This record gives sequence, structure tokens and C-alpha cells, in this order.
Amino acid sequence: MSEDSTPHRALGGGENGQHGALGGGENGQHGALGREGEVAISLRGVNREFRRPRTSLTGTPTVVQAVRDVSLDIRAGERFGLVGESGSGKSTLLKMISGLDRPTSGEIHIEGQPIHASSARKLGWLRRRLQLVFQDPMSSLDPRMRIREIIAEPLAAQRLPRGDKVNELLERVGMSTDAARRFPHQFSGGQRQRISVARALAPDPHILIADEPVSALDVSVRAQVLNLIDEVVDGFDLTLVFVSHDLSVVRHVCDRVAVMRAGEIVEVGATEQLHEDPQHPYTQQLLASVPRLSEALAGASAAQLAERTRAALAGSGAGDDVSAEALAEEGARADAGLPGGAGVRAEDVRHDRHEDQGGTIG
Amino acid sequence: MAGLDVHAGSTQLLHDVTFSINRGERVGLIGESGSGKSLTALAVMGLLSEGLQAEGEVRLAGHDRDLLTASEGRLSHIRGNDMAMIFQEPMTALNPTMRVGRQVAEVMTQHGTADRRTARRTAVELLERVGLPDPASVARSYPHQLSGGQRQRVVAAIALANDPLLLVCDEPTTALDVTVQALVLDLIVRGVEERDAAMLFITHDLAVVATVCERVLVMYGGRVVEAGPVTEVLGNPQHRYTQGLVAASDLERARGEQRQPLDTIRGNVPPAGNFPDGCVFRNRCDFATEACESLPKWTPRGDHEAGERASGYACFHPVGGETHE
Amino acid sequence: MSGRRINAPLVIGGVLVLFVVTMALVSYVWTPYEFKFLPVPKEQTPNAEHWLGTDRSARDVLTQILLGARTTLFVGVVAVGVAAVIGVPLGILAAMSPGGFGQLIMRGNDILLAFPALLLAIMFSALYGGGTTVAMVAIGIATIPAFARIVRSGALQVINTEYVSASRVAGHGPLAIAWKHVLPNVAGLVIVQASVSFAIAILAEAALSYLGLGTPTGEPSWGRMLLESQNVLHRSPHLAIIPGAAIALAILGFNLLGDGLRDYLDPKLEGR
Amino acid sequence: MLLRLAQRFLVLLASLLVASVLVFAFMQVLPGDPARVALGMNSSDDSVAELREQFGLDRPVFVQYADWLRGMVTLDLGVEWVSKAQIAPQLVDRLAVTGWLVITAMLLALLIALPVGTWMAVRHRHLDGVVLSAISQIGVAIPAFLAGIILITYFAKRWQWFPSGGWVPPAEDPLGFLSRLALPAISLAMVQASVLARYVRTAVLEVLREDYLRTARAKGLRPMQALTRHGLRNAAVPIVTVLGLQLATLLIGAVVVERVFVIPGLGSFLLDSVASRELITVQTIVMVLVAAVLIINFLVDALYLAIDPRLRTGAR
Amino acid sequence: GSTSDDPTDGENNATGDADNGDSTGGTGGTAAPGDDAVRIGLVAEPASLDFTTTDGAAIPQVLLYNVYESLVKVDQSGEIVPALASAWEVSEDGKTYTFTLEQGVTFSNGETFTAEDVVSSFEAVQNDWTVSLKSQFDIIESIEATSDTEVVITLASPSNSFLYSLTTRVGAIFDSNSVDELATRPIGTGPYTFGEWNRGSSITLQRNSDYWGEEPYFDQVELAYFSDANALNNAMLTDSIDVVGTVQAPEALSEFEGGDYQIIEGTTNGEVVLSFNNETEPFNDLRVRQAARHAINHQALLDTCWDGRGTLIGSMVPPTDPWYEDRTGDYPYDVEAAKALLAEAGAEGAEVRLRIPTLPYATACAPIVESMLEEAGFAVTIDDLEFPAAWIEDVFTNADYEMSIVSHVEPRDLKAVLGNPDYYIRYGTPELRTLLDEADAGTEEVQIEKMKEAAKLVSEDAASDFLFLLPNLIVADPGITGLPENAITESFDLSQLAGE
Ligand SMILES: Nc1ncnc2c1ncn2[C@@H]1O[C@H](COP(=O)(O)OP(=O)(O)OP(=O)(O)O)[C@@H](O)[C@H]1O
Ligand SMILES: Nc1ncnc2c1ncn2[C@@H]1O[C@H](COP(=O)(O)OP(=O)(O)OP(=O)(O)O)[C@@H](O)[C@H]1O
Ligand SMILES: [Mg+2]
Ligand SMILES: [Mg+2]
Repeated sequence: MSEDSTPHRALGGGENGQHGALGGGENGQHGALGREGEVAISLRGVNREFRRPRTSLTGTPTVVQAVRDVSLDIRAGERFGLVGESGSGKSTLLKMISGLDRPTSGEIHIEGQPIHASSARKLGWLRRRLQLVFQDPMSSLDPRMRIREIIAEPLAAQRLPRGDKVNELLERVGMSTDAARRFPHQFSGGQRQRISVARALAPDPHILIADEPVSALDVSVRAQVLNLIDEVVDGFDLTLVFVSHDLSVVRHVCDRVAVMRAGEIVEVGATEQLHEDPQHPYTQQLLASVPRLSEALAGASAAQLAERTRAALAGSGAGDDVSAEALAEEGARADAGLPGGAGVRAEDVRHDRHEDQGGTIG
Repeated sequence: MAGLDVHAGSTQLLHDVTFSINRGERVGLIGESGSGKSLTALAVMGLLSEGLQAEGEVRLAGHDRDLLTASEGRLSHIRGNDMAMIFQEPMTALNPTMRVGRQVAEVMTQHGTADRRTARRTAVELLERVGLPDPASVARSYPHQLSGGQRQRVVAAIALANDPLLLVCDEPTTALDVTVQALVLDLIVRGVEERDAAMLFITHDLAVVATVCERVLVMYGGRVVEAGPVTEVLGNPQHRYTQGLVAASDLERARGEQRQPLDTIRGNVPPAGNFPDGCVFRNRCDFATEACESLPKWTPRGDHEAGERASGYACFHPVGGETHE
Repeated sequence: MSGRRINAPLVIGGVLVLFVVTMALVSYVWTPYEFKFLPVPKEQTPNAEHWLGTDRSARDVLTQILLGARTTLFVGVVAVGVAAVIGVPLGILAAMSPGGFGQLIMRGNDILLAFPALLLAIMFSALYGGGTTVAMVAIGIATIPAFARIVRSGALQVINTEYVSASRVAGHGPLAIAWKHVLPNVAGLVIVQASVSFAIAILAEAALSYLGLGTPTGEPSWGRMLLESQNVLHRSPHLAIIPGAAIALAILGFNLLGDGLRDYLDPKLEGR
Repeated sequence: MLLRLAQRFLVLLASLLVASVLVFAFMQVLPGDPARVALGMNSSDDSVAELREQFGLDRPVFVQYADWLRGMVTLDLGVEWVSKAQIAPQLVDRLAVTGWLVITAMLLALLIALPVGTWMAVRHRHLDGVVLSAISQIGVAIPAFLAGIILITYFAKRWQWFPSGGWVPPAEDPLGFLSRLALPAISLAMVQASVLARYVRTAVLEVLREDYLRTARAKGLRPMQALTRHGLRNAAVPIVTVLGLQLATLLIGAVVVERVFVIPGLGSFLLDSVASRELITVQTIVMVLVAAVLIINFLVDALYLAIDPRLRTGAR
Repeated sequence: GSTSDDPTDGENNATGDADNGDSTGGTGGTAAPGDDAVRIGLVAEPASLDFTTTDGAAIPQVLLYNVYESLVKVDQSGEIVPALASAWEVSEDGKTYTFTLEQGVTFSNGETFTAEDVVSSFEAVQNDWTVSLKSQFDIIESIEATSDTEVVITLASPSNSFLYSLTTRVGAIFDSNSVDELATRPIGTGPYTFGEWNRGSSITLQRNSDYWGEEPYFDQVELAYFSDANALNNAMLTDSIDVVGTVQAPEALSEFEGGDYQIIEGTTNGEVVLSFNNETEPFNDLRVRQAARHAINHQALLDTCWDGRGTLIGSMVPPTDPWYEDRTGDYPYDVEAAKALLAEAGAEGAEVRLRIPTLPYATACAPIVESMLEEAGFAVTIDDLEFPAAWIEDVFTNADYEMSIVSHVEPRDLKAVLGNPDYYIRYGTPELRTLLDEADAGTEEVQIEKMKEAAKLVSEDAASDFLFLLPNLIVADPGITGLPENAITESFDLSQLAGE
């Protein structure tokens, strides 16, 4: 489908001073695919700032740099992973790539076409090429819609013919076709993720973006969903952008990985290479702190794990006992009142729940 | 704990859960979501919610009475003192309107282990011991001003304050980032070791349980289906369910030149009350036969000093032992 | 998984509301007498001819109760209708419009909140004279903020869900999202709020009628019956007890129905 | 925290201003020539014109508005058209009367609702909790004026324990004041207590489900201890919201109860002024009531800040 | 005056009277002044204290005869009796009135009452008053103080109603020096001085210890105002007040019967009129008006909406007026006749709005009137108009109505209500006006005869329907005497009030 895109292949890694090499040729795993080498997603100097309301009379409003100066090329057919701790800006980046949010500055091209300045209305074409799978199996399906309508939603929105597509897709993701009549709450988390995948596949996209699609699942189900994603990416010849905070999952799924911290991409590289020989201290730290079953069975204790982590932390310049930075990130997130944080905005709490019973008169 | 059953109305949620933990021993409890791990932990603490009825026996060293039938007042004396708990969600486990220091101090004043002044001081010390930088200012903070990792440390400080005999941890690190998880795990283990306390550690992450615990119980459908030393249970699982779990979480095996599909357990965990009779796992088990329609016996594995229930499995078709047919 | 359990408040509330609705419907096809002065003794206690007696203007009480149910429902429907038709879109708009505009709507809402139903009704009655219509509209306008708020908070939750993001990625615009996702998912809240507001409207109408600003003289209304029975309370207490009970039961019915629906309908949105 | 308060205060001022414009505009469209109405059936055209001039009704609208606003701020509201009585002192007196009534009723309601609502929540699975809950539902369904009528019938007329109405200032006759305050305050409080108790129940039920309450129990606190030490303050946030709203409805609801009990409060002042088309007075009373509601809302917000540290700044 | 004590209350009443029989020997009794206070409950609170600029019956009700006095006043039997004027003479031609004034009278501010005060008060009526009642003095040609104690008033033409008008508020005498404070501090020569006004609840009057006549018994009279009849009754039942000045809900009387109360039933000037707009459809047609009169069953109406208390009148004259005649037979209740008349006028199903003020008698009677009229073939809608504002605006000022129900309480108001074509009833035919003028100018006999004719005319011409005459109902503690049992003046005369 490259005929309607203007490839942005001229840009290599040169002008962005990130760690690791960008868009270079050193990872040749999936080289045999048709759209080989074409840049599917290209980011140039992308920034996203959020303004927080001022918290004191004298202070200035704080600005959160959720994503800072990210430049990245993801080639067609690639399986690209994005890892980082919570609050590191992964979701924000994905939102911009999928046209749900716009960067404060910088450029984003999808299959050669710019999306960073387009209003949502003009992004119809993007919706056909790029689809998303979300993290939360509970909230990613509208509880009031039947599975049939959910899966057909992208078709309906883009006025594409529906045909027998819903049933095909259901079968494709390993579900029986009578699921179409039912409602989301009648399915388990794993099944819901399958439905999400089916919905994402409906408009025959080129790019599938998955934001922590297995973080909320049990291991057994996680395996099912990972297999499914693996399968459809191959089967539909998709470009995959896969976000996770779990390095081992990314390692399993992706060819190339970018590591994010505090809005920045600190390292990009081929998965295996990055695991074997992490360059950036932060990557090293991440890798060091992952507990591994094999090691544990071989006798590694919590103390050893912590020791290793601390050593890596020291290497990355953080305090030796607690990663002050990591914790600060988390704290900031909590303050913002974002999902996962405990902050509450007064305007939203007030009245809302209690008004419904109303008062009395007379 | 012996023969613990928990019912919610007519549906039985836990069946005959029996185990014991020695002083200084760290026992893990693993299983998929909905298998009854948290219920077990809460039953031990006597904190089951009102609609649930528990039968069986829960005993704690030094207390001759069965905790299940003990009065609320008696239990209150034990909880927080001899027996403490760390919960999964650090974001909600602390009272948002009370300063952290007071919440830590409270557990001491409540049990009379310290007067108000010393409790305050000790609280700050405790916060320092769980590795919080600038503990004095942390003590003055409200929970929302702390990050998740910091909060979980506070919760750990509360749990360890009165040197409990038993510490129950319900997925204490699931909500944390890996780096923080590594540190918090270490902290908990050290705390328990220092006090020579027993620990029941719940998680669904096999790597974590293997890192932290010596012994592990595998739960499914409200039953303990396999138990034993970590290395044996996870290194050489007998029960088909355990086998499935271990295989599914092994992402490394599937790696290689050619990407391979992961092993999975088919189907899903049914909702409470919808587990099959007999072997609870038989509707998802590839090896299930008619024999599985009756309840599999507990097969002890080796001789464990803590009794036959401490190590063994309940399966008609254990891995490597098709003999049962 | 779903919390759809039939509960006691739902049943009791439903029965009471159904009873009121039935009375109103019956009044269209049948009333024991015409609603007017009858050439019979006034202030009769309940008897064979007049099952609930006659009032101080020698009108049949049962007739008036039946017709009053109609007025009550009418007031409720119009008031709640006005409130919902304006409040729901406003709430959704406030939730979906970016930044300042949504805030502006809510601030306006707060100001409107400072004009409770009774105050508005008194102001309106000064403007247009008392009367059922005026009362209904006043109550309706005063109830807008309740709807707007509840819908906004519900809509905010919906908008922050991943299925709305998914819908945007699927290519739906804001209007389609409001229609396909937000509205159906806040419908439960709206229904509950409607039921509760209905009770408040009944209460307000009764209070206004008692002040002489609600349903006018000569129209059947429970609040009015209560007002008109005041002077004969000592000798014909049933003339106050009957409409008083009718009002209380209707309010109880709608409140219980609201509570019951709250539990019955999707617990996810309101469980927050 | 200060910033939040300051912001809210600015919002309050803006709201007051907008509300005043609304009220003023609304009163401008009142039908009928207020001057003629004020002068009565037998007034002559000349005198009507004279009155119009005297009270500045012939000036441009915005001048009238500005004048009125200035009057409100400086508490110099001039005199009523007909009675020629100063408006401001009356307003203050009437406000005091309504204030006594509303605040007493609110305190009474709180005194009942807090324990009862908590009890209802804690015992929500038991018979006593369910019965209390049912009673509160019935309480909500009985309008305050109906409660007033019932109270008068029994406590005033039948048993003669209290007067059926009227008012004396507390300074003049403390006992008489209390005996006259009792029934109206109770009839307002009965309904309020029922409503509040239901909210308290919901809030406490909510809190009972919170993790931190479980933490508190795990620390060894007995269920009631856990609730009182950790639960109530958190339950207070939603309750305070309702309290603000209820105080507002109470203020307006007092209008009817004042009628039933012949209490010369703001409510009867309003109704009388509407009936006699004392335009400025009506306008002013409405504004005072609206302002009261807005100010209560502001105070509720301020109270939030005090109760919930999450709403203060997050900075450590 | 026709006093009809409630028969069932005879005993109580008798006891009350017996106890005080000797102490209150009618007018000018010798009750020993005490320190007592009495509380009287009323319903309509005045809007102001200044009846020179503000209309409404509530102000003179409190102030006239009590704080302000007039030269002559009307007693309980309807007779004109001396007040500040000890005597008066009318010239042969009926144009010159010479009043001899009481001596040694002072105003409550200490000023002495002289003939100058009379002149200035009456001139003020002509010049400064703003209410339309002032037109009653249009007939005065001159007022002259011939000495400190004598005033001569000359009329442009003879008028029978002039002397009577002096008994109403226009005849009130003010201190010429303190008229600026009328609205806030009324100064008069009456038996009481103005105490204070607690707006929204009460007005207190104090005994005038320098009163020139018989000092009143009570040291203080508190007039407590209630928003509605029911609250008023409740106050009486719970002993918050001693007297219900006017019972506005006759049904409530049964609550006092058998209790320790005296019930006094007298008459009033308040004709409850079912007024027609004679100018517009459909009531500009005599047959429609007649149909409406036939359609009303007055006795049933009175029994139902006013508990049978009150008097059927049939025209605009109360039985206390000298020219009263029973006209209740003019249009007997006859639905068939009403239907026939309507059919004849081609007005079957005529849509009429019954636009009533929100006053007790109107809201009580309107539904019954509506039912009766509909029975006869009218299509009636009731419209509640808030009283005073909305009703005055729509019905009274703009005559935007077909029918209304209002009680006209001013004494001898046939002329004012029906004799003026601009009045809201829009009647005032030349024929009627001629009759009224002749009555006013003629001798007493002529007056009575012409007024009877006028009353007959308005009844037969069905200018309006006259539903009934409001009763004056008073409930009081047994020991209280001297209450004005007939409300036939503008004043609630407290001068004779006494207790035990
Ligand atoms: N709408 C917003 N307003 C203000 N700040 C925001 C907003 N969205 C995100 N942020 C901030 O941006 C930063 C990055 O958030 P983001 O959700 O992208 O992180 P993430 O890496 O996806 O984390 P997680 O792994 O928890 O999903 C956080 O610090 C967050 O607080
Ligand atoms: N109060 C209750 N009433 C009824 N059923 C309950 C109750 N509490 C828990 N359950 C059910 O019991 C089963 C076991 O729950 P439990 O919380 O112990 O699971 P878990 O193994 O801890 O799962 P997770 O990993 O999600 O924490 C679940 O199916 C749950 O729905
Ligand atoms: Mg994210
Ligand atoms: Mg008259």
C-alpha cells in the first residue's frame, strides 16, 4: 500500500542525538517483507507538555514534559517495542502516534503523511491504517454494546462494508461466532483482549499499536494473547508497536526496542542486542531488577536481586538505596490525578455522587 | 491452618485449605486470579468480609484458641501485633486524610507497645529502616504526596512495627515498577528474616515467588492443588495446572531464531462457584479423563518435616507419572 | 458480573409508582364522579357512595385523588423532561468540550444551582402568576444542574475509558461518540436522576400548591387538597390524611425506585 | 491551598455578579407597573408618576442596577415604596430569624443523622439497619410543611406543649424563643435528618469498603475504632457536599415552614413583598438568598480543603 | 345592626357577658384601667401606616378611631354619633355644616387640638392625598375655623353622604405639625397611641393616658398579623392570642365551639360580589348576566363555601344600611331558566374566565361557582391572581376579565362600585347614576327611596351577582368585652375593649 504514501526514508538517525542507532540497518530479522525498509512511522523532535495548574499563589504553573524530543523511525513490517516504567511517557507517545493527541512541537508522519498538525476530522485515512489495542480488558469495550457492534465499529465509523467480517474476525482471534450476540461482561479478560484485537483488525490496518495489552492478564491468559498478537502480526503483515513495562514480554514479541525514561528515549536497539549488551545505565538498571524464574530456582535470593538492582542504580547515578528518581516520577503521577494516581480534583468530586438524591423542598 | 472452607451463601469459595508455616519460614501462594489466594490470606487474618462464612481451624503459635472462633476483641489484639498484613494496592491502603507518621505510630499505641511520644519517634525510625529517605519529612506527609513504592514501604513499616510472628503479604509488589519491586521485596524479606517471623506471600508472578519463598502452595479453584519447596514445585511441577502455569510464564523458552508460540492453558478461570466437581482443573486440562470427575487424593511428595500436606499434589495424571490410570 | 439484581427498593418503589401511574391512567377512562361541586353534603367521611368521602366543596375525594395523580405525574414528567432535555446535553457538552468551555458551563451551572426550585417558582409566579405550568417549568429549570452535574461526571468517566479512545481510533467524531458511547452509558444515571428528581418535583409542587402558587383553584391536585383541608382539619382530618398519604407514597415510590434502579443498573459507572 | 481558596473566592465573586445581573434582569420583566400596584386600587395617575420619579424608576435600567448594587454592598437599600420603612434593617432582622431556624434545624438534623446514618451503614445487613433505613426513606417522603402541620396538630393544639407559631427574639424572652423555635426547627430537621442520614449511610458504606479501613483492622483496630478513627473523616467529604446543598435547600425550604408557623423570617418577607410588588425588596431578598447559597458553596469548598489533604497542594 | 350570636355558643357568651355586665355598661362604661395587655389576631397586615398615600383597608382598620379620631363616627348600630365634634348643625339648604369641637383634647405629642387642625387635615385631603378616596371631598367648597372650637364647612351642593364620609378615613384629624411622619409615627387624639410595628408580625398600640374621653381598659393592645386563617386559628387555640379579630375560615369556628371561648357573629359591609365585566362579551348581554344569576344556588353556595355563615343579600346593600331591601328573590336558582337565557343569547358554552384574587372567600367559592355555571352551560376556567398585585393589575386596573369574585368592604359602596362606568365592573349606566345623584342630593326619605330603587336596578339589570354578605366572626377569650361585633366601619374600634 505504499502507492499512496510519501516515504520519509531520507531521514536516518543522524540529527537526533539519542543513544543507540535509529532506523539503522543492523536488525534484519523481518527483512523479507513486502514493505521492507519503508518508514511506517516517523517522529521528529516530538515534545508533549502538560500544564499543571499552579499550586500556590506565588509559584508558576508547572509544566510536565511527558515526552521530550523524541525522534524515531519505525519501518513497515517491524515489531517495535517500547519499554519504560510507569509515567515515562509511553502512552502519551502512542496517543500522538495514533492521532488522539497532538505534540506540543515536533513532527509525526505516518506512512509519509503528516499528522502532527491535522485536526481529528482530517485523520480519517489514518484510522484505516492504524489501530490500537488497549491495556484494560475491562474498560476497553463499551459495556452497552454487543460484540458484533464493537468489532464493527471501525467499519461503521469509516463507512466500510461490513459483510461477514465480524464472524471472520471472531474466528480469526479464536472465538466462536455466537460471541457476536453477547455483551462484554459475559467474557473473561483474555477473551476481551481477543475481541479488542478483532476490533483493531477490522479495517485491515497496516499498523497495530498495543498499549500494555497483557499487563492486566494472568500468565496463562497472557500467553494466549501474546500468541494471538504474534499470529495476527504475521498473518496480516502488520507493523507492530508494542508497549510494555515488562522487558521479558517485549523481548518475546519485538525485534527492536526503545527504552523510555522521563519522556526521553534513552536507548534504541535490536531486542537481543539490547538485552545482551545494554548501553545506557537505565536500561541496565531495568534489566537488572527483573526477577527471573530460572535464576531464582538456581538459588538467587531477593537480597541478590536487590543488590544487583542497587548496583545498576548506582551506575545510573540514582541514590544508592532507593531510586529517588523512579519514586519521584511516581509521585508526580499520583499528584496529577491521573489513572493510577490517588489525586482527586475537587471539581470532579464535588456534588457528583451525592447530588443524585437531591434535596428537599418545603 | 487446617481444613479451611469459606462459603459465600451457598457457593463454596475455599475447599479444605490446609497448610502450616513454621517460624522463619517463607511460604508463597500462587495461582491465577480468582483462585482464592486473597480469601485465604484474609481468613488467616480474620478479616473476611461480612457475607462470608469460614469453617475450619486457624491457629497461631502462642495462642491456644482457634482464631476463626475467637472473639473480635481477641483478634484485634493479635492483628497488627503477632500477625500483620501488607496489601496489594499501595495507593488505597493508607488513610488519605491522616499523616503517614501517625498511621505508623497508631499500630504501636493501639497495642500499647509504645506510648504516644515514643511511638512517634519509633515511627520515624521505622520509616528510615524501610529505606525511606528523609523519614522525618515522610512522617509528616500525607499518603498522596508519596509515590507507590514509598507508600508500600510505609505499609511495610506498619506491618513490621510490632515484630509480628506472621506476616501475610497479598501481592505487595504487583502495582510497582520492577526496580522498586526488587527493592521492596528485599526489604520485606529482610524484615521478616530479622524477626525470624513466618511469612505467607501471595503473588501470581512465579519468578517473584521463587525469589522470595522457600516453599510454595499452588491454588486453583479454591483448593491447594500442589505444594512443596519452590525448586521442586516450580522446577519439577507434578500437577498439570502447575505445569501449565510454569510453561506459560516461560517466555525465554520460546525465544530463538524462529519465534515460537508460547505454551498456554486453554480456556479461562471460571467464576467462583462454576468450577467443575472432582478435579477443579479438569475442564482446562489436556490430560483429564473420567477419573478426574472424582476428587483427586493428596499425593505427598517426599518427606517434608512439616507434614504430608507441606509437599505434594492432588492430581490423577501428574507430570511424568501416568501410572495413576 | 453485572449487578442486575432485583432488589426490594426497586420492587416496592416500582409498585408504588405503578400504582400512581395506574390511578392517573384510570382517571382518563373512569372517575366515580365528575370533579365538581355535587349536590351532596360536604366533608363526608368515606362511605359507600363516596369511597374516600367528599371535600369541603362537596366534591368527591376519590375523583380528585385520581385526577390529582394525573397532575402529579404531569408536573413530574414536564419538570424532569425540561431538566433532562437541557441538562443532559449540557452535561455531555461540559464533559466533552476542552478546557475552559466545559468549566464555564459548570460555573453557570453552579450559579443556577443557587436558584432552588422553590425560589425560582416564587420568582416565576411573581412574573407569570402562579399555576401548574409555571411551577413545572420553574422546577424543571431548577433541576437542570442536577442532571448536568451527574451527566458530566458520568460522561467524564466514559470519555476517559479506553473504549472511547478505541472509538476515536476507529474514526468516530465527538458527536458519534457522544451518541454511541456516552449517552447509552450515562442513561442509567439519567434514569436514576430522573426518578429522584421526579420525587423532588412532586415535593416542590405540593409545597407550591400549599403556598397557593402551584396548581390553581379548581384544578385537581394533591397539594391543593392539603391546602384546602387546612381549615377543616379538626373535624375532617381524612381530607388532609388522604392527600398527605398520596404525596408521601408517591415521593417514597419514586425515591425507592431511584435507589433500586441505582443498584439494579450498571454498577460500574455509579460505583465510583 | 491559599491559591485554591483565592481562586474559589474569585469564582464566588464572579458568580455573585452574574447572579445579581440575572436577578435584576428578571425583576425588570415583572408585569404591572410596580408604582401603581404599590399605591393600590384607588391611586391617581399623578401620584403614580410621582412615585416613579421618587424611586427613580424612570432612570435608565443600568443606572438603576448600579444603584441597587451599590446599595447592596453598602447596606443602604433605601426605603420600601409603600411602607417607607428602611429595607436594610428589616432584611437583617428577618435574616437573623431565618438563620436561627435554619441553623438550628441543620444542627438538629446532623445530630440525628450522623449516628443514625452510621448505624444504618454498619448494620446494613441486619434487621435494625434495614428498618432504620426504611424509616429514613419515609422521612424523606414527608414534606417539611406536612410535618409542620402534623406537629402543630399534636404538640401545639392537642397537647399544648408548644405555641403553634410566632416568634420572639432570643434576647427578649429566651424561653419563649426556644419554645417557638422548637416545632418549626423540628419539622425542618425531621426531613433533613432523613435525607442526611441516607447520605451518611451511603458515604459510610463506601468508606467501609475502602482498603485503608481493612489496613486499620489489620493493625488491630476494632471495627468501630477503625471506622471512627479512619472512616469518618473520609466519609465527611461527600457528607459536607450534601450538607452545603442541604443547607441551601433548607434556606429556601424554610419559606414554607415560616408560612406554616407564622414566623417573620426572610421567606415570609419574600412572599409578602412579592404579593405587594415591593420590587427592590423582592430583588434584594432573592439576591440575599442566592448569595447565601453561593457563599455556602464557597464555604463547603473551603471545608473540603480542611478535610481532605489531597485537595491541598501535593508538594512536599 | 343585626347581631346573630351563634346559637350553640349562647352559654359561653352569656357567661362572658354576665361577668362583665356591670363594668362595661355599653358606651362610656367605667372599666377600671389596668395594666393588662391584650393580643388580637388579624390577617391582613397593612403595607404602610399612611392611608393618605396608600390604599387598602388594613391601615384605617388599626388607626382610625383608635389612634386618629374623626369629628363624627359610626357606632355599632350604624348610627352617626359625636366624636371630636360634640355637636353639629346642618343648614336648611343642606350645604353648610357647623361643627362644635370638644375642648381640652390633646394630640399624643402634647399639641392641643384646635379647629385649625381640622382645617389643615381636610385641606390636606383635597391637596396632598394621593388615593382616589380624596374625591369624596371634591364637594367641599370651603372650610373655615370660625373659632378655636368651631368649624364651618360649606358644600357646593347638598350631599347625604358627606357627613358619612367624615366617619371614614378622609375624616381623620391629624396634628398639623407632624404630618411628615405619617408613615412612621402616627400622631392622633385617639384612646391609643401608636407603639411599634414589627413588620411581618405585629403592631402594638399603647393606652393614651392623656385621653380626653374614657381611658381604655388595656394598657397595651397588640395586633398580631397572620399569613393565613388557619395559622390565626391555631394561635387562638394555643393561647398565643386572646382574640381572633376576624375569622377568615368559618369552618374553623366549629373548633372553638364547646371550648372556653366566646364566639361573636356580627355583620359586615363586605358584599361578596360575583362581578361581571359588563363591557365585553359575553356579559355585555343582559341575558347572559341573567343566566349567570339564575345559575347560582346561593344558599347551597353559602352553606358549602362559607359554612352557612353570612347573609344572602341579592343586591349591593347590607342589611345595616337604611335602604336595605331583601332582593334575594330577584333571580331564584333555576338552571333551566339559565340554560334557556343562554340559548336565547346564543351564548351556550360561552367561555369565561373567572379571575379571582387569592383570598380565602374567593378561592373557597370559586370552584362551586364554576360547577354551578358549568351546569348551566358556561365554560368556566378559574384563574388565580395573586392579591393584591396581580389581581389589581389585571382585573381591577385593566378590566381584563369576564368574571371575578371580590368582597367590597367599604361602607355604602354601591355608588363607588356600580355607579362609576370606569370602575372595573364597567357598569355605571346613566339611569343608575341619575338615581344615585338624586339620592345624594335629596332628603333622607328621598335618599332611602332612591337608593332602594338603585339597589333594585342593579339587581334586576344583573350588573353583577351578589353572592352573600360576609359575616363578621370574632372569637375571644370569655372575659373580653367591648369588641366591635359588626364590621361596618373602616375601623376595628378598640375604644370599648375591656377585660376582667
Ligand atoms: N492529560 C495529562 N495532563 C497532565 N499530565 C499528563 C497527562 N497525561 C499524561 N501526563 C503526564 O505525563 C507523564 C507520562 O504519562 P504516560 O501516561 O504517557 O506514562 P506511561 O509511560 O504510559 O505510564 P504507564 O506505564 O503507567 O501507563 C506522566 O508524568 C503523567 O503524569
Ligand atoms: N465477598 C465475596 N462474596 C462472594 N464471592 C467472593 C467474595 N470475595 C471473593 N469472592 C470470590 O472468591 C473467588 C476467589 O477470590 P480471591 O480474591 O481469593 O482471588 P485471588 O486468587 O486473590 O485473585 P487475585 O489474583 O485477582 O487477587 C473469586 O472468584 C471471587 O469472585
Ligand atoms: Mg501508559
Ligand atoms: Mg360594601
